[in-house]
Amino acid sequence: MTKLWINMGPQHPMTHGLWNLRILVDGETIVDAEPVLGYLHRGVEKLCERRTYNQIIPLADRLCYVSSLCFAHAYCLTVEEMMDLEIPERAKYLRVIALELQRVTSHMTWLMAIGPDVGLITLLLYCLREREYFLDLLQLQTGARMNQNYPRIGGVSQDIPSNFEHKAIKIIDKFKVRVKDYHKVTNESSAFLKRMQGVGTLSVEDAIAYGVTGPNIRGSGAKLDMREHDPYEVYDELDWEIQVRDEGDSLARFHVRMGEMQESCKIILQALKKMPDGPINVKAPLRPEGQTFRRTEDSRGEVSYYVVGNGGESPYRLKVRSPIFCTMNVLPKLLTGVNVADVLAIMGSIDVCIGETDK
Amino acid sequence: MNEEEVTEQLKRDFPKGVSDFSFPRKGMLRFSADRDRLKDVCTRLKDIGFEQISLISALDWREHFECVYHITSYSFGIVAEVHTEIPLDDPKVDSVTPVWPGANFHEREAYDMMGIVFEGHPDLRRILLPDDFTFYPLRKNFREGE
Amino acid sequence: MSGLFDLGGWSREISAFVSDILAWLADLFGGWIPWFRDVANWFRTDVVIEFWGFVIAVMIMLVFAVINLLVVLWMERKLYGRLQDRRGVMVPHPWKKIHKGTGFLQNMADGIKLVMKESITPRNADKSMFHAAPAIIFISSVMAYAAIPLSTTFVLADLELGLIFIVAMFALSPLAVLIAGWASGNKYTLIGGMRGAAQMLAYEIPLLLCIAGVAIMAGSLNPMEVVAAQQRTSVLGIENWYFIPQFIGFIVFMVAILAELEKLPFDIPEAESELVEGWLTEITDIRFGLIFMSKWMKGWAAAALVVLLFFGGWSGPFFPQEVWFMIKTYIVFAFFVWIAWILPRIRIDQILKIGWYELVPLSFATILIAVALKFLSHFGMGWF
Amino acid sequence: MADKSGLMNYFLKPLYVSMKQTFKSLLKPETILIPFESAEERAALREGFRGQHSIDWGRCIGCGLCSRVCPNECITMEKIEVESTKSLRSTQDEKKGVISRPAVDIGLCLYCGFCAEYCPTDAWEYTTIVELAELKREGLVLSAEALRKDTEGEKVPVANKIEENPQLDAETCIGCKRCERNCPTRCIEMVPGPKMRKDKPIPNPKFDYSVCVGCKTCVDICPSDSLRMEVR
Repeated sequence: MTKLWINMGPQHPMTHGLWNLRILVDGETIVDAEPVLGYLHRGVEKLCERRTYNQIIPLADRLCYVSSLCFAHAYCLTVEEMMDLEIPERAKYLRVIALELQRVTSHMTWLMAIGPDVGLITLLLYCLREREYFLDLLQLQTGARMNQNYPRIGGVSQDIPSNFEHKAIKIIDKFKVRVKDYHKVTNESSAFLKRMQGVGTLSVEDAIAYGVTGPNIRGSGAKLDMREHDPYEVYDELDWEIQVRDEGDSLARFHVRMGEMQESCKIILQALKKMPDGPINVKAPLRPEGQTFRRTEDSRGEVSYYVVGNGGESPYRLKVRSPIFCTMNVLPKLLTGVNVADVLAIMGSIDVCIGETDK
Repeated sequence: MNEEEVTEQLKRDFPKGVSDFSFPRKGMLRFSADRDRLKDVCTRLKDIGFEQISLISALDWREHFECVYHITSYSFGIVAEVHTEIPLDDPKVDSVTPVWPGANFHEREAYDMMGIVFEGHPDLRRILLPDDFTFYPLRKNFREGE
Repeated sequence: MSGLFDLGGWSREISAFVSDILAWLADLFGGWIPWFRDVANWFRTDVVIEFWGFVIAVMIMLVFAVINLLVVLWMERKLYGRLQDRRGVMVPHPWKKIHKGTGFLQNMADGIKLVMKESITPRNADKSMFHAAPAIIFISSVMAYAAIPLSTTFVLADLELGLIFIVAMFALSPLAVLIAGWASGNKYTLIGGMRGAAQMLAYEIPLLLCIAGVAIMAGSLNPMEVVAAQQRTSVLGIENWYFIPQFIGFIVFMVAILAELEKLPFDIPEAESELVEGWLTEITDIRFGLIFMSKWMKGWAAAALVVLLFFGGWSGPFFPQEVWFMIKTYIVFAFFVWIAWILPRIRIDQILKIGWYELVPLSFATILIAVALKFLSHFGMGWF
Repeated sequence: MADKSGLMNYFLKPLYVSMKQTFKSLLKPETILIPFESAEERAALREGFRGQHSIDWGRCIGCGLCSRVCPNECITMEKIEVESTKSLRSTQDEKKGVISRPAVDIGLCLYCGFCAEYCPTDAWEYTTIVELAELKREGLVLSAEALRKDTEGEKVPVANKIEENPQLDAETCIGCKRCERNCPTRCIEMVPGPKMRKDKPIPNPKFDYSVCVGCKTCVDICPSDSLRMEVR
C-alpha cells in the first residue's frame, strides 16, 4: 500500500495549540513523524532585550498560558541569583503556594485535554469544574486567574488574604473526593486502559539523551525533579514525594501527573501551616550585571533561563529553555510504529503547550 | 565526581583548548572551550557522565558570537556551562547532535535565530521561523524592516 | 391494552373521505361535462383509496419520524449536559427573551443554520458520488422506520421479514460511508471511510446472529410475532421478555448496535480527535445536516429494535401500546447516551478484535441457547 | 497494573460515576448562570481581582509614572483644562489650569498591575468590574474622565517606588527651568549653578529627593539632555 503523509495540524483537534505534526502512515501504522513548529512564535527573546527587568515578568507569564506563574517565577529566580538577592522567608512560602496551585491547574488542564483526545469529552467538563476552584484560589492570592504577574524580582507582589487558608483547605478537601471519581472514569475502566496502556513506551536512556524532562521522564522511571535535584525556594523544607513510574508508557505518565496533583495539594497545606510572618518583598537593583543559569521544575518539565545582563535596564540576552520544545525532539522516535489513534494517547500524555514551545 | 574533579579530568585530557574554569555556585561549572575542540570536549563530558544537554544558547557579543552549552549530569548533580567563541565572519561550529540527540532542536533554533551553522547536524533547517526568511532576528545588528 | 393509533385504518378513512369530497366535487360539475362522472367513479374505486391511504400513512410516519428526531436530539443534548454537570441546551423562548429555557427549539435553529451554510464541494471530489452519499444514508435510515411497529396497529408495513428489512437498511450505511470517504478526495475521509467499512463488517455479523437467536425463540422474523411471542408467560411467571433467556445475546446486541450507530465508544470512523471529522470532514451544509439527522433517526430505530427484540415491545399494563413503546425506546436511547458520553473511544484494531474475537463467538452461544430452549420446550420442560 | 479485560469491566465504574453525577446535577448543576443567578460565593472570591481601573483624582498628581512603567504602553496622559486647581492635588502647570490624568486603552492593557504598584500616591486602583466587552475597538479606549473617581481622601505622602532619581550634569544645563515648571511634585528648586552666562550664574535644578517620585518627566523634557536617572 502506498504511504501517505498526513498533516495533523495546524488546524486539527489533536493539536492543543497551533502546531503541525506530519505523520507518514502505512495503512494505520505510522512510519515516520515530524513536528513542525513556529506557528506561535512571538519572538519573546528579542522582546525581552527591549524591556526592563520588571516588565519582562508579565511577558514571561505569557510564555505558557497554562502554567504562567512557573515561567515568571523561574525568570525572577534567575535574575535574583544574578543580583545575589536573598528574598524574605514569607515570600518564599507564598511563591511555593502559588507555584503548586499553578501546577494543579496546569495538570487539570492536561487531564481535561486528554479526555477529548481519547474520546472522553465528559472528563473535560469534570476537570474544568475543579480547575475553576483552584483558579479561584489563585485569583484570591495573585489577583488574576490566568496571567498573574505575581512574582517580583525580590519577592511577590501581594500577600494572601486572611481567609485564604480556610478556603484552600475547603477546596482541597473537595478536590480529593473528586479525584476518586476521575480515577473511576479513567484508569479504573478498562476501556481507558486499553487506549493508554503499553502505548508510547519511552526508555530512560532515550528520555535523558533526547532531553525529555519533568513528568514525562518520571513516567519512564527516572527519579528526577528539579525541586529535589536543584532545590529552590523552600521545597527542601517541605515533606513531599517525587512521583515515579517505571513503565514509561502513556499510562505511567498519566499516573505520575495524577499523583503530582495530590502531592501539590499536600505541599500547599504544609506551606500554609509553616509560613512565617514577615515582609514579602525586598528591594532589587535595577541594573544588574552578570550571567546566570537557573533550573526550575515547571508542570511540564525543566524550565531554565539563561540571563546575561550587562548593566543596562534590559537584559543583554535572555534564553528560555522550554520543556516541551525539547520533548518534541523525541517525537519521531516515540511515534514510529504506533497506530494513528495512539498519537492522541501519546501526545495527550506528553502534555503539549505550544505557547512555551514556540516562544 | 564533583566540580573540581571534573575540572581536573578535563584539564588532564585537554592540555590545550579548555580554559577559564570557574564555579559560579554549587553544582555549576563554567569554562570556555575552543571552537575546534568543542566536540571532543563534549564527547569526553558525555563519557564522564553528563547525560543530558539542557540548553544551547547563542549570543551576539558584537565582536564575536558565542555559543553557551549547558550540559547536565544528573548523577553528579552538576551543570557544566561551556562557552565557545565563534568569529563573526565564519559562524560555524561542530554539531553536538551526534553526542546528544537532544541537541537537535536547540541547534536548529540557534541557527534559526542567530545564523550559526552547526557542521555535522543531520537536518539543519529553520525551526521557528518560516523557511524563506533571509535574516537572523536575534543578531544585534538586526533592525525591524530589514 | 390495544393500540391508540390505527395507522392503516385511519389513513384509509382519511383517503376515503378525501376521495368522497373529490368525487362529490366531480359529481357537482358532472352535469355539464359528461366524463367528470367517470372521474368521480374512478375516485371511488378501491385502488385510488388504497393509494391515497398509503401516501397519507407514509406522511404520518414521516411526521412522526421528524418529531421523534427532535425529541431524541433534545433528550440526548439535555441528558449529556446534565451528565457533564452542565445545564445542556438552554435557548431563549422564541419571542420572550428569558435566559432559562428548555432549549427544545435549539435543534430547529441548528437545522436552519445548516440549511443556510455554504455548500462546498471539494475540487478533487468525485462529484456525483459525493452528493449521493448523504442521500443514501438519509433514505436508508428513514426507510428503516417503515418496518418498525409502534403497536399492533401503528405500523406502516407489516412485513414477514421485518427484522431483516430493518437490519438491511442499517447495513446500507457502510456503503454510503465508503462512498463518502472515497469520493471526498481527502486523506482523513479516506481513512475514516475505510475504518467505517471495516468496523461495520465486523459488527454486522453478531447483530444478525443475535436476531437469529431471537427469531429462533419466537419462530418468526416478523416484529409483530416476536412481540407476541414475548407476551406469553414464561416459567418465571412473568411475561417472557427475551432479555432474560437471551441475556448474552442482549449484551452482544447492545454492543453491536452501538458500533453500528457509530456511537462514542465505537465512533472511530469519525474519531474527531484523530481524523478531524472522519468521513464527514468535507461534507458541509444541509448534507451534513441530513447525515446528522439520520444518525439520530437510526439511533431511535436501534433503540426500537432493542425494545422489540428484548423488552417485549409495547406490552405493558394501563397505558396504550404506543405510550409503552415510546417510554421503553426512550429509556434504551438514554442508556445509549449514557454509555456514549462516559467511555473513551476504542482503537480500530481493538474494536475489530472485540467484534471478531468476542462478539461473534458469544453470538453463536446465543443461538445455541435459543436452540436448546426451543428443543427442551418440545418435551414440555422448556422456558415457554 | 494488569489489563483487567472482560466485557463488563469496560464500563461499570464510569457508568456509576456518571449516573451519580447526572442525578446530582439534575437537582443542582454546579454551573451558575452569571449574571442571572446570584453568585455570592464567587463574588467573594473575586476580592483582590484586577478588573477595570479607577483613578482617584484627589490623589493623582499627574506624574505619568504609570505610563512609563506600563509594559504595553497602553496608558496615555490626557491634558485636561480645569477651572480651579485648588482642590486638585497637584499639576504640572497650575497657572494654565491644565492637569494631566491617565487614560487607558483596555484593549491593550494586560492587567499586570504595575501602574498601581508604582503609583507614588496610590491613586490607581483596580475595581472588580469584569464585564468590559465592547462592540467596537474605540469603545475600549477609556478616557481619563471615564476612569475618574473623586474622593476627598487624606493626602498620602508621595513615595518613590521606582527607586531612581534624576541626576544633573551641570556642565550642559542651560537653566531653562522647564524641569521646575513641569515637575508634578514641586521637588525642584532652581539654584545658581557653577557655570556663568553674561556674568550671571546659570540656574541649575536642585532636587528634593524626599519628594521626588522618579517619574522621569524632567529627564524627558530637558532640552539639553543634562539629566539622567540613577539608582539612589
